[in-house]
Amino acid sequence: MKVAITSTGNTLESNLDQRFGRCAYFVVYDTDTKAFEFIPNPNIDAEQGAGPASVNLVASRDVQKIISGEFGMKVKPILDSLKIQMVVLKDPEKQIKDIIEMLKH
Amino acid sequence: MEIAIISGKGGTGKSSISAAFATLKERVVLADCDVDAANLYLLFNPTHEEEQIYIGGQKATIDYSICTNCGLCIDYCRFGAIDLLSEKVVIIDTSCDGCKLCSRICPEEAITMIDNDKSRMFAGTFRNGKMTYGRLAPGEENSGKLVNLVRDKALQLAKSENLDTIIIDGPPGIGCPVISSITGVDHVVIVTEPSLSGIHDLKRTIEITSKFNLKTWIIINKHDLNPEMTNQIESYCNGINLKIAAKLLFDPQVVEAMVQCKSAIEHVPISDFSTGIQAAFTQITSE
Amino acid sequence: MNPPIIKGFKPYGPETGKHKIELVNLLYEEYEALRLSDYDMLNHHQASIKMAVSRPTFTRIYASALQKIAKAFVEGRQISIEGGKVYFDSDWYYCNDCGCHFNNPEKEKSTKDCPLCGSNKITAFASENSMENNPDNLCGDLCICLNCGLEQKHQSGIPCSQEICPKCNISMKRKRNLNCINS
Amino acid sequence: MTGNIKIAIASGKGGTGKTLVSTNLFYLLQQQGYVVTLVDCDAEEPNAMVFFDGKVEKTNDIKQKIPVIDASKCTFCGKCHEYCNYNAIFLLPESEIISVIEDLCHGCGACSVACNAGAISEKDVSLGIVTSFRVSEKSKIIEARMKVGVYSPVSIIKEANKEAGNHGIIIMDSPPGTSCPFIQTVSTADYVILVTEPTPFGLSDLKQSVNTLKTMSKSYGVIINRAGLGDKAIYSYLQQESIPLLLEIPFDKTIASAYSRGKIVLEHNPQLLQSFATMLTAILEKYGNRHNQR
Repeated sequence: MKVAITSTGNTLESNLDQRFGRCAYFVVYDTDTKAFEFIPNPNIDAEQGAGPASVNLVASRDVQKIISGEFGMKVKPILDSLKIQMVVLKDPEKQIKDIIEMLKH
Repeated sequence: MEIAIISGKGGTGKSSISAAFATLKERVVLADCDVDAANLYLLFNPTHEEEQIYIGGQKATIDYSICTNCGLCIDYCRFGAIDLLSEKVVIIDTSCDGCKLCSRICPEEAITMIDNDKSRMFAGTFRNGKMTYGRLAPGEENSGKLVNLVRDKALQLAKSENLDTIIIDGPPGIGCPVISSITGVDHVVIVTEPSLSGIHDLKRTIEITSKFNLKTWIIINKHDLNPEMTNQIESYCNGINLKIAAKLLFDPQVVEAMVQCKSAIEHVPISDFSTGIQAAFTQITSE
Repeated sequence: MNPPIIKGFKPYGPETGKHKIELVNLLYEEYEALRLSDYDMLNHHQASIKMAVSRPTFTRIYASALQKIAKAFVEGRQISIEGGKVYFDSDWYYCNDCGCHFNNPEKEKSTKDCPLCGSNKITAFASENSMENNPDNLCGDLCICLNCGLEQKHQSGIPCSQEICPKCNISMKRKRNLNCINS
Repeated sequence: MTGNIKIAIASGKGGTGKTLVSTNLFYLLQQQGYVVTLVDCDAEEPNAMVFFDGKVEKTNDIKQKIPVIDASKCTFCGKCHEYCNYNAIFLLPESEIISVIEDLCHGCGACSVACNAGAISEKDVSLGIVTSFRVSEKSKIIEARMKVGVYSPVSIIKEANKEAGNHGIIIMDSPPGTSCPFIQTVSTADYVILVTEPTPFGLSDLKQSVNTLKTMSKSYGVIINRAGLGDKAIYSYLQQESIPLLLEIPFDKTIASAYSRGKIVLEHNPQLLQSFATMLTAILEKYGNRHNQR
């Protein structure tokens, strides 16, 4: 299964980005192959609709679960309808590698 | 911890209260997100350390050396932003929404989109820490993106300066910029005053904040101006389980403080206003 | 969902002054619950699926709608239909180990483990357990003294205005119980 | 005295007393027997009706066109998604999902133009409501109220102003700030009254409003509310820029308190009534007889 994590940078030491739509990078982690990929978020500068556009991006990568600090009002119903799971972790200090480690449970 | 101070209507004393909050602790980060009418910089006169151009959308412009005045764009524009004035196609800047449709359909490719780049974001140091604020150029649409920029900068400064409290002075109203100012904050303080329009606007504001599941507090400013109305606000808030963080007396000294370019905490530390704010802050931060 | 065609109701009769008392605010979801269950005549199970909420959540919304309408009827208040959640969340959970919140997008499957750390120490949100698990602690309303803030459990059938605050000697007001309406 | 005139009441910052001025002006004009319309353009938070009783005469639902996509005709080419400048079309070609996020749509119609497959039609959605209240035979109030969550009040304000027409004296209570909604209101006005207060905040906002009005070449004057509080800096600014000071409303707890109860201050304050009347006469004499070009 593929999991998207919002990240403040493009290394494993980067922190979990607390915002979903306007995060710096998405990390797409495959729990089966343990492969991960950093995708810069093209929607940071979107005038509006950064959230839905970001859903579009991760959903097109077949992600089934998203880990972030916050999901906006416009994003939630879309994710609900796509049956993508939202995981809200309010911990801006958490590093990407920690989260990947947690997912290996 | 991020504390956002908002109000449904203007003039409730939101900025005075934000200024007071910002001077309670020795060092904080203050983010003035009322980008339409940023004014806390007047009180705190921060140093000018950083300036960033904010691009607030796009507007269409016509290259008249190519334009044949065919008027096709007038038919397509849904915002009434293109008009024929003395047989020349013109774009009315204030009506243009930036949808880009005219530029796409122009058979001569005479219309291009240019960035609105007159708005700015500033950051600097003031006497109680760091401060960020935005200024929206007149006539530009406030999309909340500038608010995000100001808040991002504030977060960044909080981190680099190791400051744990961010005070956000939010814009009035219920639109997109307000939503941008409160998403993800730890506490929202709604400032209201006991007037018919005050209570009316308070209800609309609560409608917005309740959608975000945020810890919300109410401050009733100038509560002595209308005690019955104050009671009504209180029972309304009690009815929906919102806590009243403070009830503040109307005090001309608060205005006096502003004229002196000080916060009420600095100008009149011993007053109903200052002690009320102090108590509210303690109550909010201890939760 | 279908938005209501009106914004609210006004009572009539000699005692209905315009600005006399505060109106009762019926939320959209409460209106919708009432509509589905008593106008479209669905049972609670079907209605909860239509509104994409869990059954206990539906019951809670429905009960609140009835209570508000009763209040408006008895006390002669206006009803305004506005606000509330326009869309409905899926069920949310909290993980006691890693501290994350998560939802369950697949309603057909039940959730047992935290999707992040795999812990099974998860709690569903208030709406799920407060009503079914502790019947003693049912979401009764409270009576509150607006002067000193004293709260006591509301006795069903006795209007709060007849309860007298022991400290301030004034009549009390009704208040919704915090643990119940937070969902 | 006839003459059609549009007066906009504006202020840079909120809470300076814009609504106080416009409702009292409305009251005064009504007393003097003018045909008068008050337009509450503060669509986010309209509240002029708090001060008057009126009968709803007409309500006008303001609609916007929003695309409806027929997924069975859609070829998932993605052109509409590309044309949409507002990120309002959600598209996953792999799973054949396409939908419109209505909250983000500005109704520009670009997607309809983009679609070659005939899959996009349009429907109306409500942005807000413009309501006309009949207050007396000669006076009415028009209220623009936008729905919570609508991205911009501009189109509703436009409609409200259209509804007011050109007949008689039109008072427009404009939204605070100097952004689009403000410009939308002010652009149709013959005269602008800026309401401010004698504080550094008031002054700074006043300067911004003045600069904007200058570029629009509008005639304007200033009312100082809560005079007596604060400092004198604002007076020297007015002098230096030779901006007419129309009126000072003294700081008075009884005014604030009456206003907070939804009362018309002029009803109980003959002195202020007199100064309002003098100001009004002056404005009407100077600008009232000129014909409206819009």
